[in-house]
Amino acid sequence: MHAFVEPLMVLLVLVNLGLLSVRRMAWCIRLAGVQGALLGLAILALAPGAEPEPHVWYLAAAVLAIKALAFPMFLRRTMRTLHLRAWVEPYIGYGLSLLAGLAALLFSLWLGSRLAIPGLHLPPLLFPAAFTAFFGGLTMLVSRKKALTQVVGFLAMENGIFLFGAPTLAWGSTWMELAVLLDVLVAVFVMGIVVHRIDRTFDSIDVGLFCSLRD
Amino acid sequence: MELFLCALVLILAGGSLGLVLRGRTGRLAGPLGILAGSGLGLVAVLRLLARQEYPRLDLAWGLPVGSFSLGFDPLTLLFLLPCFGLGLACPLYGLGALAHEPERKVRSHWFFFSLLVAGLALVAVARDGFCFLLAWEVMSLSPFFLVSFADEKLEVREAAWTYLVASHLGVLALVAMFAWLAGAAGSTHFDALAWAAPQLAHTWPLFLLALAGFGAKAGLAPLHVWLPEAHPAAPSHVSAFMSGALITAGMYGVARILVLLGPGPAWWGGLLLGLGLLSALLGLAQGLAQGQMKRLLAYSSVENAGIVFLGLGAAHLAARGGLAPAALLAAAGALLHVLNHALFKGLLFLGAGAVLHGAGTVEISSLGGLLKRMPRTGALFLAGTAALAALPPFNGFFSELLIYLGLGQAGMGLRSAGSLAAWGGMAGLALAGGLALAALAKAFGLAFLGEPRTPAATRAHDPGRAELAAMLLLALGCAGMGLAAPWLVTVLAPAAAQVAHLPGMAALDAARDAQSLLRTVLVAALPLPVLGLFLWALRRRLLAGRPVGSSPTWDCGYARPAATMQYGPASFADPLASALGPASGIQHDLARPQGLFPRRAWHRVAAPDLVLDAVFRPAFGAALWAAEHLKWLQHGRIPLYVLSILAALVAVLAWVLA
Amino acid sequence: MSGLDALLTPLARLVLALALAPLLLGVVNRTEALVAGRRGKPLLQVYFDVAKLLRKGAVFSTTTTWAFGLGPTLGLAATAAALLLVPQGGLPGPVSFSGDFILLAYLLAAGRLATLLSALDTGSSFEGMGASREAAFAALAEPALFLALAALAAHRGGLSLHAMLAGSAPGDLAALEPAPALAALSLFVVLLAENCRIPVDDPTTHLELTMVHEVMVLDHGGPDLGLIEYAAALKLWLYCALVAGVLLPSLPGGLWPDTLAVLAVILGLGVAVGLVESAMARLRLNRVPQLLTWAAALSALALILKVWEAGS
Amino acid sequence: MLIESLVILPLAAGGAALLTRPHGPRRLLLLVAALAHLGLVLACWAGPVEPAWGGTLDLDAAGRLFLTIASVLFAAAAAYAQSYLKQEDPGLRSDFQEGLAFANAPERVFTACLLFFLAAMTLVAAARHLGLLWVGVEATTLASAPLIYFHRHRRSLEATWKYLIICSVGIALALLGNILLSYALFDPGSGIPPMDLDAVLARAAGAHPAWLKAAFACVLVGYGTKAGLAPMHSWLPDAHSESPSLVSALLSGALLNCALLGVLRLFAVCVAAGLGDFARELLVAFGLTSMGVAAAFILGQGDFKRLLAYSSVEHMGIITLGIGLGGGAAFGSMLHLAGHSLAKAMLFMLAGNILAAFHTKSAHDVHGAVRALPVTGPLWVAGFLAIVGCPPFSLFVSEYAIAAGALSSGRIGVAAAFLLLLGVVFVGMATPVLRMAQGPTPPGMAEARPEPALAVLPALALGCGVLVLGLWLPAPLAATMREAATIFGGAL
Repeated sequence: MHAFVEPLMVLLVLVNLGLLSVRRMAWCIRLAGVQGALLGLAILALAPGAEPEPHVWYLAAAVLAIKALAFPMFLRRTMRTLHLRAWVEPYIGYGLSLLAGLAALLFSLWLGSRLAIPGLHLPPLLFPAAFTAFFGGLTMLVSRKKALTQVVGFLAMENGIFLFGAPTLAWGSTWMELAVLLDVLVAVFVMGIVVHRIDRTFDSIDVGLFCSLRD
Repeated sequence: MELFLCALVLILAGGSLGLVLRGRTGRLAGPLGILAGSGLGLVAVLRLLARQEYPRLDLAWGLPVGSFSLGFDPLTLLFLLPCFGLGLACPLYGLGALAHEPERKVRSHWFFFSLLVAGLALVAVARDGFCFLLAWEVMSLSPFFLVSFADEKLEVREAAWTYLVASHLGVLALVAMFAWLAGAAGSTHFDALAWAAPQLAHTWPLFLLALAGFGAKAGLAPLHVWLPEAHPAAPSHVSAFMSGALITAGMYGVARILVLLGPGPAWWGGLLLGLGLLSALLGLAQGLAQGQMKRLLAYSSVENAGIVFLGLGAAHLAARGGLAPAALLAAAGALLHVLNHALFKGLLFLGAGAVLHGAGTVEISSLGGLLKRMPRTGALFLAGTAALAALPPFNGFFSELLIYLGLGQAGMGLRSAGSLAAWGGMAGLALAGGLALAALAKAFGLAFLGEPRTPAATRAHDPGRAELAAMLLLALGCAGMGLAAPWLVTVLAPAAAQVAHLPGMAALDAARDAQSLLRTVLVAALPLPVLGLFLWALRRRLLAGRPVGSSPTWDCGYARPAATMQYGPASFADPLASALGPASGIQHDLARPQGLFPRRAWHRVAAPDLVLDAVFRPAFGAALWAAEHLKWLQHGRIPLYVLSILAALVAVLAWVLA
Repeated sequence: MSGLDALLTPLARLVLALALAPLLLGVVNRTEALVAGRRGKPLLQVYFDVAKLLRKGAVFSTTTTWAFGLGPTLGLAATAAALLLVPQGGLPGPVSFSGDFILLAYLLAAGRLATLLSALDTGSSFEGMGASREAAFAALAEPALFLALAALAAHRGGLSLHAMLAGSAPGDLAALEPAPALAALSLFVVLLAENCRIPVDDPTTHLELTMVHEVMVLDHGGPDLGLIEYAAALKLWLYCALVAGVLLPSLPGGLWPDTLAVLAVILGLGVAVGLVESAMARLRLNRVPQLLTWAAALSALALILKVWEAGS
Repeated sequence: MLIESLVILPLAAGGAALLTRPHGPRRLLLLVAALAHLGLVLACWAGPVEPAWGGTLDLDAAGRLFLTIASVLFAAAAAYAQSYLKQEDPGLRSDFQEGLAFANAPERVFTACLLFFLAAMTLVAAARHLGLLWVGVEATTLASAPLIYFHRHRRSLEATWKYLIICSVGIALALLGNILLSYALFDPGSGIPPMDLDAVLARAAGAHPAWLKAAFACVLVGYGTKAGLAPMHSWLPDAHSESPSLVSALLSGALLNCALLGVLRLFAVCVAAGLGDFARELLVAFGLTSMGVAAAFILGQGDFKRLLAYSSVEHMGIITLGIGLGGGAAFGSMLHLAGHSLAKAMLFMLAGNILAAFHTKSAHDVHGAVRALPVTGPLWVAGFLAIVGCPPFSLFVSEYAIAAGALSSGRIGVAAAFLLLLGVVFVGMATPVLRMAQGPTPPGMAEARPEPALAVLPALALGCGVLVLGLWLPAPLAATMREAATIFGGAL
C-alpha cells in the first residue's frame, strides 16, 4: 500500500488547490467529497505493515462513509432545498485564493523543514499535503461569502488535520479518532441546521449580511 | 487594645444593625453606634497616649496572603485622633441633618459611614501590608456611597464617579508599592517590610508609588482633582469627615512609608516640600476663585494637605542634614496641623452644611447677611475661619509656627539647595497664609456679613441643637488645642521622631525646647485677646451716653442701592486672581450689551479645576478616543475574525519555530 | 545693665513708641507739605484728630452687626500686641523669642482680618472693594516680608527679630552690605504697601474708586475711627522700627544715645516716606502686585546671596 | 462510579428533559439534576476519587476546582432558570431592539441542551486524556450553540453562527496541536504514546522541543479561541450579548474556564518538558493582549451585556497572565478563576433582571436601577465592585497575588501594564455600571418593584460566595488551589 502514498499526497494537494479555484458550488462540494475519499485511502496507505490491521480498516471505512459520502450528500441536499445559486461567490478572487493556497503550501514546506524528528519517517509529502489542506480550508473560511462554503472550508480544514494525524494510528487507539470523527459529524450537522435557519431568517446564506453585531 | 476592638465592633455593629432594622431604631442604630464607638475609641487612644503603651495583636486570618496584624505606635495613635474625634462630631450633626430623608437611604448611609470610620481606624492600626490595603480600600470605597447620597442630581453622580476613579487609581499604585516591597521581604508584615526596605537597591520607585497613591487620597496637587468635586456633592457631615479625617489617611500613609522605607535620600524631602508648596499655593489660588463655599473649603483642604506635606518634607530635609531640632519642629508641626485641620475644617464644613440647610444654597453670590439670621452658626464659623487662617491664639497658628520654625532652622542650618528649599518653603507658606486670609475673608465676609442677596438668604435660620452641638464641640476643640499647644508638642514628639527617624534623646530635648518656646508664644499672643477685650469695653464705655445714630450704609450718594450691588465673590477675588494670572483658573463668560436696544447681557465667572481640565480630562478623552478608534476591530465580519485567528497562529508559529 | 533694666528699658521704649507714633504721621505729612511748598498741618495734628474722635458719638449702619466693632478694637489690639515683639534700638522687644517674627506677621494678619470683616459688614460695595484690594496686596506683601526677614536671619544667624535686626557687631553698617541693604529696601516697599502710602495707595485722596485703606473705613466714625487712626499710626511706627533696625548699626554708647539714634532713624524714615509720596505718583492698581513681586525678588536675591556665600 | 455518574447524570437528565412535555416537572428536573450534580461534586471533595474508564476520567486538584466552579454556577443558573423561564413568553413577540417578531426555541430543547452542556463541561474537567478533553470541549460548543439561539431572532442567529464557526476553527487548531504533541513525543523505540495525560507527562522530558512548541502554539491559539483570549475572542461579545442571560452566565463563568483548562493541560506538559519559560512567555503575551484589547472595548462600551463579555476577555487574560507568571501568581490565577466565575455569573444574572425590567441592553438608557429594582440594583453595584477587584471581594486578593507575582519575579513592566490596564478597565466599567445603577428611574417606570425571589437569590448567593472568598479561603479550597497551581507550574 505504501507505494500509493506519494501519488495520494500529490492528489490531495491538487484537490486542495482545486477547492480554492472552483467557481461552482456543486464542484466545490464534490471536491470536498473527493478529498474525503482520498483521506480514507491515505489512512489505509499510511498504515504500518504490509497489510493494514482491522481497526485501520474500520476507521478508513468510517472516514469514507462520513467524509466521502455523508457530507457531500448532506451538503448537496442542503444546497438543493435552499435553492442556492450555483456560484461560490468569493470575497477574494479565485486567482488570489489560488495564490493563497500556494502560499499555504510554501508555509507548510517551511514548517515541515523546521519540524523533523530523528527516527520518525513520515511520508515526505504528508506535511505539505496536510497543512495545505488545513490552510486551504482556512482560506476558504476567510474568502467565501456563503455560509455553506464556510462549512466546506471547515471540512477541508478538518481533513487536513485528520490526514496529519493519520500516521499516529500506527501507535494509537482508534476509538479516539472515531470520537473525533463523530464530533465533526455532529458539528457539520449542527452547522447544516443553522445554515437552514439562516436561510429562513435572512432569505440568503450570505454571511456578509452578518454584521449587525459589532462595536 | 480590647477597648479599641470594642469600639470597632460597636461602630460596625451600629451600621449593620441599622441596615437590618426598620423604623426609628433603624435610623438611630447607625449614628448611635458610630458615636458610642468613636467615644470609646477616643478613650482608648487617649489612654494609650497617656501611658505611652503600644500594644500589638495578631488575629486569625483566613487568606493565604497577609495576616491580620494590628498594632499601635505613636504615629498610629496620633492619626486615630481625627478619625474618632470627627466620628463624634459628624454623626451627631448628621443625626439632625438627615432627620427628614427617606429611611432606606438613611440606613444605608449610616452603614457606609460606619464602614468608613472603621476602615479608617483599621488603616491606622494595620501592621500588615495586605491587611492595610484591604482596610484602605474599604475606607476608600465607602465614601463613594456617602458622596452619592443625593444621586438623583447629575453633578452628584459625576462627583462620586470622579472620587471613585481617583481613589481606585490611587489604590493601584499602592497595590504595586506593597506588592513590590512584600516581594522583596517575603512577607507583607510591616516588620518584614521595614527590614527588607534597606536591602533594596532602589527604594525611590516605592516612594514615588506611595506618594502617588497616598497623595491622591490626601489631596496633594496635582492629584487633588477629586476633592473639589466630591466635597460639594456630599452631605456636609460627610464632607466634614472626609476633609478632616479621610484625607489624613493619605498623610498617614506617607508618614508610614517614610517610617517603613527608612531614612531616604534628601531629595525625597525636597520633593515632598515642593509638592506641598504646590498644593498649598494651587489650592489657595483656585480656592480663592471659587464662588461656592464648599468648593472653596475643599480647595482649602488641598492647601492644608500641602502644608502638612511641606512640614513633612522640611522634617525629612532637616533630618538628613543632621538638624534634629529643626526636623522635630517641622514634623511635629505637620502632625499637629493634621489634628488642627481635622478640627477647623470639620467645623467649617459643618457650618457650610448649616448654611446649606438654613439658606438652601452655598453659592456665596446668593448669600449675605447670615450673621444676623444664623448668629450661632455665624459665630462658630468665624471661630473656624480664624483658626483656619492660623490666627493666634487659635490652634492653626501653632502648627504653622512649628513648621515655620522648622523651615527657618533648616534654612539656616542646611547648605545650598537644602537651605534655599527651606527658605523658599517659608516664603511660600507666607504667601499661602496671605492668600488663605483673603479666601476666608471672602467665605465668611460675603456670606455672613452685609445684606442678604436673595430672598432665600433672608429666610435663613440656625440649624437644630444636634448640629449646633457638633459645631460647638469642634470650635471648643480649636480653641482648646490652641491653648494646649505647648503640651501637645511633647505628646506628638514620639510620632514626629518616628517620621523623621530621629534618635529618642535628641527628639526629647528638642521637644522640651519646643514646649518652652510655645509657652512663650502663648504668653506673647495673649495680649491680642486681652487688649481686644479691653478696647471693646473701652469703646462701649466711650459710646455709652453719647448720641449713637443708625442709618443705612453710606453709599456715596447712590440713588437706589440694592443688595445685589454688594461686592460679590467674583469681584472680591478679582484683584488677586488677576495678580495670580492663570493659576486661579478663573474663566469669564461675558456677553456685553450691544446695539441700541441691547438684549440680554451677562457676565458669568467660573473657576473649574485647572489640573482636571488641563491633564485628566484630556487624558481620559484621549483614551476614550483611542478606544473608539480601536472598536473597528470588532467589525462583525466572520471571515476577518477567522483571519485574525489565522494571523495569530501564523505569528505565534513563526515566533516559536524561527 | 541690671536685670530690672533689661525688662524696663524695652518697656520704656514701647511706651515711647505708643506715645510718639502719631507724631511720626505728622512728620510724614509735614514733609509732604514742605516739599509741596505749603506749611501743612501741625506736627501734632493726628493727636488732635484722635482725641477729638474719641470724644464723639457715632452713627452705625443698620446693616452692621457686632462684627463691625472688630476692626477698630482687634485691629488696634493686634498692632499693639505686635509692637511688643519689635526690638527698638539694639535691644530686644519686651517679648522676644526665636521665631517671633512669625507671631508678628500673624498678629498683623489677625488685625487685618478684623478690618476686612468690619468693612464687609457694611454691605457697601465701596468697602467691599477696599477689602478686596487690601486682602490682595497684603497677601502679596507677605512673602516679601518673610523673605526679607529670612535674608536677615541668614545674614545674622538668628531667628528672632532681635537677632535679625541687632545681632551684628557694633559698628556693622548694614546698609553697606548687599544682603541687608536689599532686605531693607524690600522691607521699605512692604512698609509703603502695608501702610497704604503712595505709590500703593493715597491716604489723602477722597476718590473712593482708587482707595484701599481709607475706603474700608468709610462707615466708621467717632471712637471707632479714632482707634483706627491710632492703629494706623502704630502700624507705621512698627514698620519703620523694623526698617530702622536693619539700617541702624549697634551703637557702642549707653542707653540714651541708642534710644535717641533709633528715634532719629524712625523719624528719618518718616521723612523718607514723605519724600517718596511727594516724588512719586500712585501706581495703577494692577501694577501694585508687580511692585510687591519686585520687593520679594529683591529679598530673594539677598537670601540667595547669603546662601551662596555660606556655601562657598 | 462517582465520576461516571457525574457525566451520566446530566446526560440522562437531559434525555429525560427532552421527553418531558409539561413545563413544571421539567424545570424541576433541571433544578434537581443541577443540585444532584452539585452534591456529587461536593462528595468528590470528601476523599480521593476512583478513576474511571481505564484512567481516562479522573479528578486531580485542577479538575476538581474547575468542575466545582462549573457545578456551582450551573446550580445557580438552574435556580435562576426557574424564574427566568417562567417569565419567558412562549409565543411570538416583538424584539425590543429591531421590532421584529420572534419566538423562543422549544423549552425542552433548551433544558436538555443545558444539561448536555453540563455533561460536556464535566467531561472536560475530569478528562485525563487529551483526546477526550478535546472531544469534551467540542461537545460543549455543540451543546451550547442551541442555547445561544434560544431567542430565535436574527441577531442571536448571527451570534450562534459566529460562535459555531469561530470556535470550531479554534477547536480544529487545538486538534492539530494535539496531533503535533503526539509527534513531539515520538520515540524510535516505543513510537508514539497514547495521549493519556499521565503518560504524556511522564514522557514530556524527552519530547522534541520544536514540535512541542508548535503543539503548544496551536493548542494555545485553538483553545484560546474558545477561552476568549484576544485576538481570537471575536465570537465572545456577540454570543454573550445575544444569548439568554443565564446562558451568558454559564458561558462566561464555566465554559471559558473549561477551554482554558485545555490550554493549561498542555502548558503543564510544556513545563514538564522543560519548556516552561517559553510557554510562559506566550501566556504572558496573550494575557496582556487580552487585557489590553478588552480594556479598549470596555472603554465607552454602550451595551451592558457586551461590557460584561469584554470583561470576561479581560479576566481570562488576567488568569492566563497569572499562570504565565508562575509562582504565587499561579495561585492567584486559580483564585481569580473562582472569583471571576462567581462574580461574572452573578452580574449576568442581574443583567438579565435589568434587561427584563428596562427592556434595553443600552447602558445609556438604563438608569436608576437601584431605585427601580431594590435587590438587583445594589447587587449590581456590588457585583461591579467585585469584578473590578475591589476588596473585600476575592478578586482583589487574586489580583494582588498576580501583581505581587509579577513584581517579585522582577517583571516590572508586566506588573505596570497589568495594573494600568486594571485601572483602565475600572474606569471603563465604572462609567456605565454606575450610570445604570444611580439616578432617577426613567419616566414612566415605577420605583421599587420587588423582583421574584429566584431571580435574585442565586445572584445574591454567588455574590456572598465572592465576598466570603475575599475574606476567608477555606483550608481545603486553598489547598486545592495551591495544588492546582502546582500542577500548572506554580508554587506558593
